[in-house]
Amino acid sequence: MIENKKFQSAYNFAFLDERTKREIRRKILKAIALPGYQVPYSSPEMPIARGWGTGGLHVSLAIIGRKDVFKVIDQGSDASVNACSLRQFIERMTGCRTTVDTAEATLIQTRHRIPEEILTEQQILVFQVPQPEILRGVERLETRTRSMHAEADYSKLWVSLYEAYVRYGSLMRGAGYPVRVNGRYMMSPSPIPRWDVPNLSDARCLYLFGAGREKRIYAIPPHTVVEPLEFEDVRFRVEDWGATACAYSNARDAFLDEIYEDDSSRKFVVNDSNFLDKLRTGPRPPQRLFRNPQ
Amino acid sequence: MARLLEIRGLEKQFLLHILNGKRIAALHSIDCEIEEGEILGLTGKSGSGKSTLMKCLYRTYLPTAGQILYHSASLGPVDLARADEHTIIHLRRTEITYCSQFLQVIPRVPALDVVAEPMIRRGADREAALGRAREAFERLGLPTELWDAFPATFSGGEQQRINIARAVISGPRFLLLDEPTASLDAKTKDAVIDMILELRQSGCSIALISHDAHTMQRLASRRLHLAEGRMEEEVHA
Amino acid sequence: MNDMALNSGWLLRVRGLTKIYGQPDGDSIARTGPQASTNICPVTGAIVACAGIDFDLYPGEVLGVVGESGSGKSTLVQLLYFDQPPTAGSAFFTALDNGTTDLFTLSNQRRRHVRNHLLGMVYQNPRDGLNFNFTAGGNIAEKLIMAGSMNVASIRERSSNLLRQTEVPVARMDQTPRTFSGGMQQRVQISKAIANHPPLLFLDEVTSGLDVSVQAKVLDMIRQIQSELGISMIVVSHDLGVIRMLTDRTLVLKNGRIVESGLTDQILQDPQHAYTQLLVSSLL
Amino acid sequence: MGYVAVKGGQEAIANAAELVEYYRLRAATPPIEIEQIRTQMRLLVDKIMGEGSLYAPDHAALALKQNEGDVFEAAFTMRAYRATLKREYYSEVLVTRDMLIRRRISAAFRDIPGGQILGPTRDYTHRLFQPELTTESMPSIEEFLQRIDAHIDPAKLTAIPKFGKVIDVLRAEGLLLVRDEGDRRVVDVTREAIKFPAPRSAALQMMARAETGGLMCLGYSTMRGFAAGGHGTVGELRVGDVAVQVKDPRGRVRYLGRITVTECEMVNSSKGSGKKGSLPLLSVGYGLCFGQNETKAICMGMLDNSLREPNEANPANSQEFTLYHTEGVESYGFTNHLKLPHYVTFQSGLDNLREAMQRTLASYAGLTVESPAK
Repeated sequence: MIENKKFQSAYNFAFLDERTKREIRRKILKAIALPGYQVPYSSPEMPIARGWGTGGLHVSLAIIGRKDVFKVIDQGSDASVNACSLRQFIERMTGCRTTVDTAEATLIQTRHRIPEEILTEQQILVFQVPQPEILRGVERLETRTRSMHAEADYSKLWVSLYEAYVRYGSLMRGAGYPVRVNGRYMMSPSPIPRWDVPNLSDARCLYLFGAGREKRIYAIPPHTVVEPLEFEDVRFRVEDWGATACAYSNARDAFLDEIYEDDSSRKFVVNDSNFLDKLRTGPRPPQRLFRNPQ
Repeated sequence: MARLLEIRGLEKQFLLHILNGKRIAALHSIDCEIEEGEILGLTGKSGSGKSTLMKCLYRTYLPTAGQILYHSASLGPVDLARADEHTIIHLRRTEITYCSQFLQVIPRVPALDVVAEPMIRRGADREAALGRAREAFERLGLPTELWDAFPATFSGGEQQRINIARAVISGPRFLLLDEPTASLDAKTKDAVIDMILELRQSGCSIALISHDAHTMQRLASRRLHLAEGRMEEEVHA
Repeated sequence: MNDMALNSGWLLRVRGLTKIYGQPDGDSIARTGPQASTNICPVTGAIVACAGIDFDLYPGEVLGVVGESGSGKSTLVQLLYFDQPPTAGSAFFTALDNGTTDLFTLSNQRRRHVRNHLLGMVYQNPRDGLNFNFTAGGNIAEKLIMAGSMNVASIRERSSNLLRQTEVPVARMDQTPRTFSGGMQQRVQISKAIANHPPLLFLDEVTSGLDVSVQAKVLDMIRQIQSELGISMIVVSHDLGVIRMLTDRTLVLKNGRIVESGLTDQILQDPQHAYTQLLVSSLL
Repeated sequence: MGYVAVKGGQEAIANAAELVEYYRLRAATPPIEIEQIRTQMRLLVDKIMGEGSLYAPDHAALALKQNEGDVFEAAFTMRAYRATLKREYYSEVLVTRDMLIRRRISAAFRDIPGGQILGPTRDYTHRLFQPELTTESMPSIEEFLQRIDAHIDPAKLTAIPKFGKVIDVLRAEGLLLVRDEGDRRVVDVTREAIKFPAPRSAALQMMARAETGGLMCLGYSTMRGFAAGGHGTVGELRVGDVAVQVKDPRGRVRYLGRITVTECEMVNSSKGSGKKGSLPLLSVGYGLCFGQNETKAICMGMLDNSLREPNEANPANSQEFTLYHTEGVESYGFTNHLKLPHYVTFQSGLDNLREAMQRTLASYAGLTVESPAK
């Protein structure tokens, strides 16, 4: 018979062993030194599945310290199931304090959103990235995309934007809008909505991106210029809800979710759950807003 | 009169590898000169070497020995027998024109464009060149419905008029004329002869082959007779 | 036509250009060539696609390269267009650093710059020169974007002009060339190749896959573009008719070597080399 | 407010976890013991150890039990656990020539030096249901075991024969292609991301960890004309135990224990070296995996051959295609992530589509469409 203790083992602080953490930290430093460049890293298996945020988790666990205050959002919400599962895991593996308050958190892991509230020099935002390669849509082979990045050969990406415009009258890129970082690398900002893209540029906080399945880490350091791809005469635009306001806060100028009730009626609600809470209970938190060109 | 061309000891042999190295001697020690503004008529039976000499002057044939000293307006003296190909191309585009009785053009270019092309190549304005081409067609009596048609479909006489017009309006300094009037009626023949004389007036030198006595009579200021690849006598008109 | 340029010297100077596939030894070049009637080294099996190719191309000049298949003529332009690296040799191009830099020593990035700005290539198979996942206009846009055009309206205007110039109906600009006839695909390829006004254009057997009637149309167009833009061209063809119509000067290749070069009419009417005589006699 | 309920997620997760546990147990049958799984589900345990890339039969059995027999989940649990373990040593090279052999066959020759040893296999068993197993009992099992014991000659148990390899015969005759392997670095794919072209060591590691079914799919494709090389022949297939040894810090080689592995040498004809006059020598593709998993070892051997002849046109000739897409834990995870909410990304795309639709409609007959959002 096997002994039950065989399955008991103590985990290191933040789950990853120290050597793995060191490796990931080295790759993070390299990523910060080369803004927008995808750095390959070991990407060990995690107890959560590939595609469920392993890359973000690697980055978060490699840099988290005992004093950090942690926040996880998924699709803008602290309470969605995957955010809960990740938060619980990090809590168990670190004992760190967690929060839903954007301003209070020192480390925020996110899937598909940047918080509406301005992030500061004291904060790091870690993105979970499903597909780090912005060129994948125009070139399926990794060997080619790597040399395209090396040679700054982005014409195929531009042509794909041009073709979308020709066919549909707009650039037709939804989430994951391609951006150029620091005038050099084209980068996928992870599938954040276009609404969030302007917030990548000249930010006060550090942005880190982890793509677990594809084993890549990349970064946007504070105060880096990040430009969405656009033509001189066909400009980047963020999502536009016109005069629609949030059903709960009556607020505009925030990313809105479209919600269907059981009776099929529809309403719009501010997506960022903590931002919505703050709108309903106190003064509007500081926010950076982008206006579409006329 | 200044000298345009001096030919010294010109030889041409064809070495036919595909006929087991057979050699055919086509020209033997040709010596002659052409002065500026002169029309030199070449006479002789078929196969006497007239066309071979013309092609050697144009470098379509590579001379086997001898010298063809051409006094170029832009490059000074050039030995056409040995000059590098870029120099020959340059001279063909700017000074020397060859006009044969056969037309070789790309099938789908309209007659006016075929004629205007060398003039445009020499830097003329497109409209001006087309104007000159129309003028030439009128003088040569080419029916207007053919002006925009494709010369590949034309009769022999029509094609020949295209060739003459093309050569004349390009304004050559030295013109090689191979049977310019062979398939033309008397009226057109005279029009051609008039145009060539006008060209000569403007200072152009011409080497001419023609089996037509009338053409030779009216045009050649001097004649050179060839027989079996040798120069026999000079006949002054 | 710019005669001053013609007099001022060469545009492209190629020296000792050599491409060998496989594993040659020191004597593989000596064991191959026209005198051996093969380009395959009998000892090592290496294929000497071309060796010791020297020539100068002048501005505005159209150079023909003729030879049977396997003579190395396509390899020659593929090497110059960076489609594959040469085994040896150099090429200088006055459009780049005034002709002081050997093209084959450039970094990948600079090579792409040269390809995009200074060279054009039209392949025998339109699939090699066009991306069939993009529209005809998109294919041209790619070239224009690579050269820095970032304005959709001007990209579209320039693309339509190019298509018009190459007689492709502008109405089909936003369709993929997949659905076009072979002749039309070839004309789109030519539009793309000349989009950035390259001073030098390579044409590799561009009419070989086309019907005779379509061939004539494409050849006309090439000639017209040449005389209007004064582009220098290297025209590779096994078809002496194409060479006669398009070129001023011709190189004759056999088993990877130049056996004869000269004015095109001289090559066709007074060929000197036994091989050229054979080639010409089979045409006439 | 439905799905985005701000405080509901935590509770839902807990309930879901409890509910799935309930589904495992609700029939209230006697619990399956770990040891039973490890011994009676031997081949499944072997497969999970291979795909989980951790040689730990008890852990594999537990993983199977807690995941209700889901092989993907079980391998995944093994990998996640494995990632927490320290790598103190890399083992010395396994000497499979010294394998304690249970099964050893060659399809290339009728007989081989040392003989064909069929060993434990169902290859030649008719695939008919065995209803007697539904009433299997301890007495029936004991009776079976006594019968087997009676056949065993104790003297033979002490003699451990060693066998030469079948490919040694071919090599001695000069029939094997010596490939220029180029990149001979030994990398650890669990410590650094694979880069292409990958050294052979990385490709073999990836395949040893790959999902068996995926590997089989691509291995099979090579035989159906989707890769150069064709059918191939099992030069030798061995199943048995090998010693695992490591060097201690003082450099002494220490014996850690034995593991069961399956090893396969697939023999294919090649195009030769490409040199003039070269022969189409035989190329050997190598497969090795944990436990007894012959399908996997064979497919790995086939793919080792095809991957060394790169050709993007065929999945099985492309390292990128083969190695990325047979990685079971990754493909399983990403496929299942489609269940996660995507309403923000979806909204972002919807916005474009609606605008485009409006423009299109407006271009017909000057209509405008009222957008509820505006």
